[in-house]
Amino acid sequence: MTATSNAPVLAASNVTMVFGGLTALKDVNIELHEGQILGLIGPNGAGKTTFFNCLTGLYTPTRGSVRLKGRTLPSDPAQVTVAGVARTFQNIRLFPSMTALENVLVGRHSRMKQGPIASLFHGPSFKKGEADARTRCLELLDFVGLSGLDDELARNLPYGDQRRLEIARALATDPAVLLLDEPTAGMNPQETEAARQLILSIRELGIAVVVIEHDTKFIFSLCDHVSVLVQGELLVEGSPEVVRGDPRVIEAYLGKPPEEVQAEVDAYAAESSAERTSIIEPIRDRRPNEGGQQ
Amino acid sequence: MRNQTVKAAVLVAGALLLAACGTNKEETGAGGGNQACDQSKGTLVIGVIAPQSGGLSALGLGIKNSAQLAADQANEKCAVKGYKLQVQTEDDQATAQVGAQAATRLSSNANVVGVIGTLNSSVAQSVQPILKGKNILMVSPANTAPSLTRGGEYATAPKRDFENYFRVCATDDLQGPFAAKYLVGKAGKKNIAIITDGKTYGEGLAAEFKKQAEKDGAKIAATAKVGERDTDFSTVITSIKGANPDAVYYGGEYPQAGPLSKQMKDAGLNVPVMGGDGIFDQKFIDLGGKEGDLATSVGAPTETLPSAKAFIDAYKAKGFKDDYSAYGAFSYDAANVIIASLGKTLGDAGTWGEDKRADLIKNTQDYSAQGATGEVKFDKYGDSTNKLLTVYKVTAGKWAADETGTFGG
Amino acid sequence: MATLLQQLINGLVLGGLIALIALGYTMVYGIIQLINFAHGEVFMVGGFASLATYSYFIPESWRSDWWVALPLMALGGALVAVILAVIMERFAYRPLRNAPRLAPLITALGVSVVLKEAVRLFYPGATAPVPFPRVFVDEQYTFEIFDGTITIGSTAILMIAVSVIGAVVLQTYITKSRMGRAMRATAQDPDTARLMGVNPNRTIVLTFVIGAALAGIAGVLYGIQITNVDTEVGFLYGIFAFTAAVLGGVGSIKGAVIGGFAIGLIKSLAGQYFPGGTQYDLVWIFVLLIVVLVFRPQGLFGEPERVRA
Amino acid sequence: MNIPIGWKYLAIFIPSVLGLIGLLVLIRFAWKKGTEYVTPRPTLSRPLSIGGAALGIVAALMPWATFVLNEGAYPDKSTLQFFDSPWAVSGFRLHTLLLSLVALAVVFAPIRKHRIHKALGWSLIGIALINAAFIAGNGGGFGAITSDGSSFAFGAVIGLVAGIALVFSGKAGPVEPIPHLSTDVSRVVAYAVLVVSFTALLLGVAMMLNAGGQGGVGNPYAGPIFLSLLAFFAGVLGALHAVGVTGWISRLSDKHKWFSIVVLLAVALGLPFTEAGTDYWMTTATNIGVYAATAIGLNIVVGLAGLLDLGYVAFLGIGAFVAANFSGAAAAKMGFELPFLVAVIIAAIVAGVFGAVVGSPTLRVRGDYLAIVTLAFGEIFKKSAQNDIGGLTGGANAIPGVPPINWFGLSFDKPLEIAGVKLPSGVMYYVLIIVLVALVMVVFANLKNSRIGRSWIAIREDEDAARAMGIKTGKAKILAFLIGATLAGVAGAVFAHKTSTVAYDSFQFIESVTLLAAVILGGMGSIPGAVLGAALLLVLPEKLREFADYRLILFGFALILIMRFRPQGLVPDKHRRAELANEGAEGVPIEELNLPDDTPGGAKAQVAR
Repeated sequence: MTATSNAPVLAASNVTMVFGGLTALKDVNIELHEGQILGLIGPNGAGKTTFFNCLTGLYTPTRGSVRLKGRTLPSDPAQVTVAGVARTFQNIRLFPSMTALENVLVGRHSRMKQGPIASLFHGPSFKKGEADARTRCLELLDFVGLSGLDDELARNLPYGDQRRLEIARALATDPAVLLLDEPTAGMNPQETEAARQLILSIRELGIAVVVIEHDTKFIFSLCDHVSVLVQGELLVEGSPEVVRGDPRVIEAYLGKPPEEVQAEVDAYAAESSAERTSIIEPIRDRRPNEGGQQ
Repeated sequence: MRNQTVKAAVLVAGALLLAACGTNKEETGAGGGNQACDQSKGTLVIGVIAPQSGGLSALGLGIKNSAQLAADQANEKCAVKGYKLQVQTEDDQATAQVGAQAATRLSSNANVVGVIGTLNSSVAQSVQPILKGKNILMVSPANTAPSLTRGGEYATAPKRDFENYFRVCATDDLQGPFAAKYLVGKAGKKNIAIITDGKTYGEGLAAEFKKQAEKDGAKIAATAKVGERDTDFSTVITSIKGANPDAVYYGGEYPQAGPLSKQMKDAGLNVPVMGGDGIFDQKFIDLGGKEGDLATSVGAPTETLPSAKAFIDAYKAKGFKDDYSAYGAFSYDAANVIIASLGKTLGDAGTWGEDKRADLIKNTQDYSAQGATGEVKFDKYGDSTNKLLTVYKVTAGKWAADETGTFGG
Repeated sequence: MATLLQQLINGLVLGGLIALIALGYTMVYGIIQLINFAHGEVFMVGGFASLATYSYFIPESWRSDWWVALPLMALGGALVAVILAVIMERFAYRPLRNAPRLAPLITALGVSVVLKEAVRLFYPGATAPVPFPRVFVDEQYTFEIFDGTITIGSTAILMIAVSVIGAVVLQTYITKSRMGRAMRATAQDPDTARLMGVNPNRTIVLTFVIGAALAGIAGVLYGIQITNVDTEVGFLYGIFAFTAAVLGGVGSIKGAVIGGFAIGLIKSLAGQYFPGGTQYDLVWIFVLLIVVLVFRPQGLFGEPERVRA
Repeated sequence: MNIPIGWKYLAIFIPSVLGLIGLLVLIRFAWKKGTEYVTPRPTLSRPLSIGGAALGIVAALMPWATFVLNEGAYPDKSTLQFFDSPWAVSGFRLHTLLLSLVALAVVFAPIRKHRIHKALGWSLIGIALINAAFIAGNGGGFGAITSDGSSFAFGAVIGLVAGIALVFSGKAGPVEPIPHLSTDVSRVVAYAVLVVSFTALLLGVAMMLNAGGQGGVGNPYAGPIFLSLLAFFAGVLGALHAVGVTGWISRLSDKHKWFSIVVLLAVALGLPFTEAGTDYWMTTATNIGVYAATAIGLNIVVGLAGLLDLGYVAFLGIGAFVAANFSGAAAAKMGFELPFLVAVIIAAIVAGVFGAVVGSPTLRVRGDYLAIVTLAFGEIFKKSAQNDIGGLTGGANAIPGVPPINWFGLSFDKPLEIAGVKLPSGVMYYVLIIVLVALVMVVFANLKNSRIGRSWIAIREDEDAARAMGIKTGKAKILAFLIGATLAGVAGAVFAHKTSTVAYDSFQFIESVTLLAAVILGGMGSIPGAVLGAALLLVLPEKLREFADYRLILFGFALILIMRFRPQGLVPDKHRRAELANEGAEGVPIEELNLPDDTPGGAKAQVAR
């Protein structure tokens, strides 16, 4: 790797987003370096999702810019992915009727070259490209811990595996930055821990990771750097220890002493995961969530 | 275990063997109709290709029933020695492609002697070559496009492409001009608007009408087209109303013509609508055809000819559910052409076969008799020599014959 | 000038009819994002049902008084349309509410074919257009202006009046009544609406019912204006009405009405003044539709769609 | 005051509808109770099956109709009393006999019987109901199938009872798994099995096509004969499935894919040599081929990319009109004739360009609005063609007289003689269309299993997620339209020459619906599905002429019911088949379990684990 550690992979500078008269984001600055895990937390309506959408090309910031390796991000999600920012979705958005392997192969789309003509004739170079892609995707399935499940339909996978598959699919785009939108939502403690390990090993690959989470415990135990968004503004940022101890965070976001919050968070996680595993519906029944924040 | 399987197999085989050597006693029963005639040689089929569903089914059903009537009468009179005649009707849904499929179905049955149809000239175009390929006689009761018999250059260089094709009705190039002569000459309309429905029949008829009307000194004040499925004609009516026409000639069929006439009156354009045999149906009046509207139809008025009277009485006696409509009498004549020519071809002891088809066509060419629509006879192109046409007028809620004559050019 | 005015009147009359049908499309689409292809056929069935009411259910002595016969016919038409809509919603669409997007669309197509064919097969004489009595004051009012005359019929006036009144009543109902609020809530977010105590199923059925009743009434008005009904009209007016709904912005009552009048006016003006005349009026309508969709996908009065995260 | 007639009809109509519903509910109730009774009693299985089979044999030997119907004697001597012809059984009565004998034999054979008996039983029920309905319907009531005083005919009734008994014998006791036969057989055996089974398929198809002749006056009972044969074949297939043979053959053919394709092609080309090798069936088969090729194209748009196209037949029309104009027909705009292959390429390109144009609003327009845009395009095409736009379509006069394809002096519409075997006319078109359909299938399969095909499916499944994976969705969707339209254009060129008249009215909205129905019936995204769908939609109306008028309404019901109960179609593609393999414990496909939103959470949770 040639990039030096002080040149950020992803840099958002003075990102401001105004909807009508409402300012959703105000002068948000973030820097992300290679191999870094950045946690993004904040209460409901703080603008996390809006910011996330700015990073994925769904929104173009009203002011300010997002740069990937020094270049301004394009304003089209597909091109953002091609440029090197991959994402997962808060409410899993897999391709339910495709197999696990095919899902990952779709992620490989932008790194493959075969055009319509090659696809029509299935020539030797097509076959080679296809075989290479399969090998790579099988490796990725292996990497996220889904080996042997490649021929399973995505909709038939258990909830936790669907989350992993989504990460494998995102990794297949060879991203420089991986954005994870509430990766542990609905998981039980074991699954959460496995997710944490997985994210740590993604970092080992030299990929920078941004995690949005409600689960503060998860964030504080995982991230190198945590940013707190409150009412569209960056309130505090720094190492987990710094953020956790900052009185403004406790007041604005947590509203209670840290220990108490921690207990509540744990209870919530246990309760909600128990509840959710019992009423999991096949994913195609799930309506895409309109606003994102609830 | 194995032993049991063998046993089971033997059981099945034995039972089947028994079944195979059953007796050959034949069923007997009522079916078959009049036993006075010898029908030992089997059944010959007269095919009918006409719309049996959709907007034009009223006309198509009339064609079918009238052909059935002719066949039933022939069976009673032993018109074809040794054979029973049956009518097989195929629905062409008034589209060319379905018509072609129907023709193929009929043509692959060796017992089909001839085909009556079609109603639409556009369908006839796709049926003609298929039947010609098998040398099957085709007699149309209703095709009015001149090109079907005399080729694309019918006016200047007529050429017959289909020797197997005949028709018992008059073509557009007679009917259109005849209507023009009446409307311009007798009714004295000099400022005429033309509306067409964009289909083969209507467009052809209106084109022929226009030529003659202009020759006779009338002005074509406006032309407009309506869609096949349109029901609201207010736009079209307004667009021609500006030209203040004193009559409207409609090239098309009754499902649109009736409402058109009514809506014209509503819109303050109270002038007569005239059309061809496609609007000559009681339904035209039910749907809004107003007093004074006109239609031409081929042949003398059915009610005045004795042969036609016989047809109508027989039709009514049969108790068909549907009316015989505009083409019933023609269909009846067409069926009789086929039956009589077949009878002549087979004689007293002939046997039907592929080799008889050429003779059948030749005998049809030479056919001459008095039918329900007047004299039925063909010229060298297969067109009817009967050029008699009648103008009908809506009077007291019914079509009444107004003038009968021939078009002399 | 007279021609232009007359065409404008023609357009408004047609537009009124289209608007009435478009209301049903717009409401159903607004609430469950379903293009109910069958809605055009419901309109057609409404026309036939009201004709049946007249010919088979109203005693002959009542038929001559339009103030007796017409409301009864409208009732009959609307009733049958409503029953159909309820059956259709319950047995065809509701089971598919969570199915892939294509499934209910194809079902709607199937329903529309079934309705049309059922009428064609089982209504006496419906293989061709069936005459419809003009059960209303049958007057044509003619005015002399500038260079000619313009004519407007009593039934045409009724058509415009009913569509405008219908739209106003509907708009008031939806903004003011409790059920109307429930409807809007369900359209925005069915899950949240359910949490707030709204029964989404009942709300959706109600939407279908209102749409169908309007379509049924449109059927009667069509009958007395055109003086015949035909199984083909459902498809044609269905397309017009849906186009109107999309043009005006799906989900918007105001949009559907203005879209309806716009389509009516374009149809009659294009028929008169555009190249190709009435043969290509459909083309112009669709060109307009595509242009609107490309430059303003939410339609003229629709809310812009929120971007999904 | 007279009560208008409508009220009287209503007074009859409402009670009869309620009565009918009541009857159905009653039957359903009885069926359910019966099932509940026999399921825990495996000992009942044997007596029920023996009794059912015996009754079936009796039914086969009994007369089925009490008198000769008006349209002629019901086929297979079913009016003859038993003592007149004790063993004269043929046709559907022979099938009944065969099914019953097999059922009886199975009782004593050492194999798992439940599924076999169920299949045979349903087949018997089918045959009995079909024939009973026709005889009673044509004969004017139940007297025709029971007794009219002088003669009796209880065949159908007994057959029905026999079938029900067999089905219930299959229900008594636990559900047995289908045996899994090993595909580890030598190549020779595998090839032989494949050849035999595909040949059997060919003969079966030929038999079905010919069952009862072509209908019409000569064969008034073609419909019931065909349906009975269908029920018989269904029973046979069901029984074979129950012993694991069909699954085995299907796995064998998967294993020897190329050999299977070659044999299948050979078998398809063998159809003209069978009894179905008539002009008529060749024409019908060619029409099926044209529709199938077009439907496969549509399948790319609808099945893979998930975009509803309601004006698709326009591309077929564009292809046809282009080919007609370059065919040298008298009415053609171009005064010269191009070789067929060149014309095909031009037709494909022109159709493809139009496809891309029509698809272009997808860049901005949401999915369901696109349906309206495509519908609009279909209507615009029809209007333009009807008005002879640019003198290219012949307007109302159409373009008649398109000459048949002629290669090396071989005119495609003439009969052919190969090695002394006379082949019907139109056979060359049949061969051409088989080759074309095979090619189109290869195109479809190759695209589907490629980067592009995956991107289409991804768009269908979740467009936002697809975009987030770097797929340029707009481009991909336009490409789908372009390729689909191109395929339709090619099919249109063949259509033009085969039909010889190209008229605007062959390309109406209802044809687009037919194509869509073919895709949906067969299974969206499935390769053989579109062909099967097209075949069914064209063959069934030909065979069931009695219901010609009801064709479209049945069609509409089919669309509704398929979407409701079997959205994956008759031949689901691989992914959807995988779903089916995950059947619940009671053999209920997952699809059906999670339908109503008011289902208690239990069932869903169970399915989703």
